[in-house]
Amino acid sequence: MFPSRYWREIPHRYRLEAGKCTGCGFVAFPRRLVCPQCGQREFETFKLKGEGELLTYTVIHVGPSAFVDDTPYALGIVKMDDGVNITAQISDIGLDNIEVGGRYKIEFRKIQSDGHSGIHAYGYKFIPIR
Amino acid sequence: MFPSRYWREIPHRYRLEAGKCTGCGFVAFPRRLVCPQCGQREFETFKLKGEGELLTYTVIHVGPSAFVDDTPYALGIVKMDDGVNITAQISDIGLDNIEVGGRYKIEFRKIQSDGHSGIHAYGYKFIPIR
Amino acid sequence: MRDVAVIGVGMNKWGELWDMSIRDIFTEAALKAIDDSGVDHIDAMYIGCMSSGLFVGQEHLGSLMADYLGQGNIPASRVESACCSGGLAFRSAYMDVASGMNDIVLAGGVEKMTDVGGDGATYALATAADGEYEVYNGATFPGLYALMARAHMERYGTTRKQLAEVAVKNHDNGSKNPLAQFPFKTTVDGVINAVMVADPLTLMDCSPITDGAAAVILCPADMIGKYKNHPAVKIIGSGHATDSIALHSRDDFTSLKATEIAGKKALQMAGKKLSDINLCEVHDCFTIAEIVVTESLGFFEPGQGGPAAEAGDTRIDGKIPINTSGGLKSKGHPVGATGIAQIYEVVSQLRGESGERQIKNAKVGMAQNMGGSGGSTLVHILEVI
Amino acid sequence: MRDVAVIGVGMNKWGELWDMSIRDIFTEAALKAIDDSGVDHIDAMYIGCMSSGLFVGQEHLGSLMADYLGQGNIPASRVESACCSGGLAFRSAYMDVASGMNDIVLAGGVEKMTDVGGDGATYALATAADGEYEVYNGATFPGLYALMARAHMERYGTTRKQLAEVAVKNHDNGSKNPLAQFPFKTTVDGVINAVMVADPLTLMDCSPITDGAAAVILCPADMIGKYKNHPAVKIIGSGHATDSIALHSRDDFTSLKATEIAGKKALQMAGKKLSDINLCEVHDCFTIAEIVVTESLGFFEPGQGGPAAEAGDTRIDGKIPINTSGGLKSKGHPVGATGIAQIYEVVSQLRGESGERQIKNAKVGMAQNMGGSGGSTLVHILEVI
Ligand SMILES: [Zn+2]
Ligand SMILES: [Zn+2]
Repeated sequence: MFPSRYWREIPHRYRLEAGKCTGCGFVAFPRRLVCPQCGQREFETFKLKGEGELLTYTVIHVGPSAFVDDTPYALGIVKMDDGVNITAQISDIGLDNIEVGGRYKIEFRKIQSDGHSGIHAYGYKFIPIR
Repeated sequence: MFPSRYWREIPHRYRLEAGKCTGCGFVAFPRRLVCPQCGQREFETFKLKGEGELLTYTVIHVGPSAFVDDTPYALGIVKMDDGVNITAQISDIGLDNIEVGGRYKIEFRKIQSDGHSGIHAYGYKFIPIR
Repeated sequence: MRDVAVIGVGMNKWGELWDMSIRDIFTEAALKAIDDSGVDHIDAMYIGCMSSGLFVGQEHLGSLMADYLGQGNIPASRVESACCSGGLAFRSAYMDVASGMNDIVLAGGVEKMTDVGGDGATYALATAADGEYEVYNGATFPGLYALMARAHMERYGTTRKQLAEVAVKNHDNGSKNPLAQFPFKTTVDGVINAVMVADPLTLMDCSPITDGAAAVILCPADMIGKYKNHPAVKIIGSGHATDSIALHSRDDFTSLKATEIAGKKALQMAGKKLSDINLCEVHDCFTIAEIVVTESLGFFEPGQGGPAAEAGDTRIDGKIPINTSGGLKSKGHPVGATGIAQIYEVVSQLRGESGERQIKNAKVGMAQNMGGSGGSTLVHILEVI
Repeated sequence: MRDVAVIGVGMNKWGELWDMSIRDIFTEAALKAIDDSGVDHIDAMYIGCMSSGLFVGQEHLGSLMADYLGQGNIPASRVESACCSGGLAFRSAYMDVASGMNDIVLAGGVEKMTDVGGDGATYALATAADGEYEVYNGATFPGLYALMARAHMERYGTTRKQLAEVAVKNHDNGSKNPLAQFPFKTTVDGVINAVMVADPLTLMDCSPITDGAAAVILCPADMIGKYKNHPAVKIIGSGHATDSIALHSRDDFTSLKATEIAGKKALQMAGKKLSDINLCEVHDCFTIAEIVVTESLGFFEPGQGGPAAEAGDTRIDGKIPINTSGGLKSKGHPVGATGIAQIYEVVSQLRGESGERQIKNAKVGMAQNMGGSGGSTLVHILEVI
């Protein structure tokens, strides 16, 4: 893991801060310097509400070393009600109960443990809304 | 360090095996598939005698992590009497006594220790001929 | 732009090449291409390689490979676009010759993937995806393609069996390719019951980890008279397009926009219709990829790629033979080399030199090479003259 | 080949850009170049980057940067030739436009080097040398250039003071460059008495570790009428050559053959003599490099590079101004970006927009960008029209 890189992404990962284009309303997560939709370069900080619908998912049985203790784990793409898609792990639900179209919210969780020193890295996961 | 890569280079590093072009006599260290001098592709195994003259050298004060315990260490290029140049560390001589033009022979030595497991990697160093 | 022809192709036997360094693997294939073409020198060289930095701790392959190929001080460039680095090398060489800068240009691809362990390879390959917003959260490449597979199944009713048919067909073809890494045959049950990697994809839906290289020689079409070892093959279309690096940033996970655009560009440039294409090599890094790609190129309607694979339409004797070489699945997938090996197959087929897997009357062939989860794609069309 | 012009240049302030990701660093410079040119879109893009794989764990920059630049599904390629990846991106974009494939093409370079620590950076940079036969035995980049320095001193009597003069001059120039990472001035004593890195080179003989990017916009010369924000600058010469990756494989350690060949090719293509060149940006990754390069390009006789530096011949007001930008030494050296930043400087000077460091009557400028210990080199010549 790269410490300064981790630190740099905290506003996105810890606080779900996106950017909303002041020109056309396009929501960029992470924030961008230029809007891919209208070409404008001004964005206002926009905190994602963090709820949405599962578009697709998989259960990963063979994972990278940072996730090897977590396998099998579910990974999905949720279309946020705010209009942006996010990839994250799906948690707090039986792997057999996940269904495309289900409603999920984002929660702050531990994502991975790094190497021998076991430093934890945090971020968001999808949790089912019941 | 990459174990299979290390293993693959053993004939060069442990036994100083070069290739001699059967077309023009060009000595390739490491061995090559095609002669850069005449374009032929047949080489016979040729063991370097391992003696030659120092063409240039430096003393490295800031080294990579694998060599950090060795700094300052001398590194040089020796023109082997067999007609090929080699880069290696210069050992068994005071750093102030190294001179361009000096005669050196190759000896098999420990080159570096890798990471936490401390596996040793071996190869050749230049030793002064007195 | 000058017309450009491919006058030589070379490739080595792919697999776990323990006793060969990356420099030897590349050089071996490059020498085969040079021999095949009959040229006595090359003027410039392009090398596709995804990540020799992470796989073997060596960048600067332009200098290294020009050195070990013994071609003097020629211009030599390394290009990278993840798993379509080879296709990019081919396009770069094509533009070089087309521009008039150089005449005899080698386009090669190489990857040495087995010097690191499986985990190192997983890490290196994942750098083709969005490091911060996919990989950080646990995404793997099989995982990303599994997300596409699930979306495709939900939307079109694509079945587990249809995915498996792709692997069965490609191993059938690969069993006739003496250079393939895994020339064994398999069955639908064999694919479905293999170890699960990322649901619904099993190990047998995935292309393997491979060491290997391939190379081709290009020259201006008006110089081919000098090199007539084989029927001459012209490059008539080249398309290159990108898409968002993160799968989730796309509107649709069941099609591949970069492939769609690159395919259309290549056809337009070639002045051909899809029905003129006699064979196509596609980037089947996973079985679902072949299904989606054949749809995005337009060979089948959206959702019809699975049924077509099941019906045998993509077999060597089918309506449109796909991956006669065995594809990435059976032939192997040394990522930087794959795009050039596709050109190798298309040229061999167009020349009528593909032996047991030769298709009949091959006049026009296509190759589609893709990076990451579809974030970049190269499509080329070649015609025998 | 079509004639090609540079119609826009952009670069950000270089340094340790802790709060910026590689995608933002590149995008910022690219947007500046687009604004400078006045184009409303780009057709294709080339990105020079040495090792985003090792520096930030991210390959596939073509897809990533096209995505974040918001230019749709354009063809976008990453090219690599170690520390001359930027020069290679420029040449690739040039050939693309010259061939007729695309009209408005962006050539950019980027490196994000400070996400890893010093040791990680040393490892990544060393992948530009021969991993098995140089780095394995303890070679570092300062070490390789120190080997050249010693050879040059032994053969020609080049002095420690002459090396230092290069750093003093480049920091003088850099102090007038608002985008430079280290715009402070230094002295001969300051250089000689700095911490020893690889004898005879001290820390002040070495270019730094830098985050940064630069970008330029190319178009066919017959389209420049549409974009007249600035005087138009034409690309009149391009040379590219390689040499052995290992320093020890060369016949001579006191000259750089790839630079010699690339320089001659570029001059020949441009139809110019060396005396026509009004300024030159060279690859001063170490002070000795500037001395050897100015000799290998032919500005000075072999062995006269040191005395010339001492005499002030290479200062802004000297016979041939070298590195008016401050060079890699003072401006910084984000390896993939350096070659494009050289073009930025040459274009700015030819346009007469270099402010405090502007030289008089600059009509023709040259840029020399080098990879590894000289295993690859790009030379470009530009002329204001
Ligand atoms: Zn907008
Ligand atoms: Zn020979």
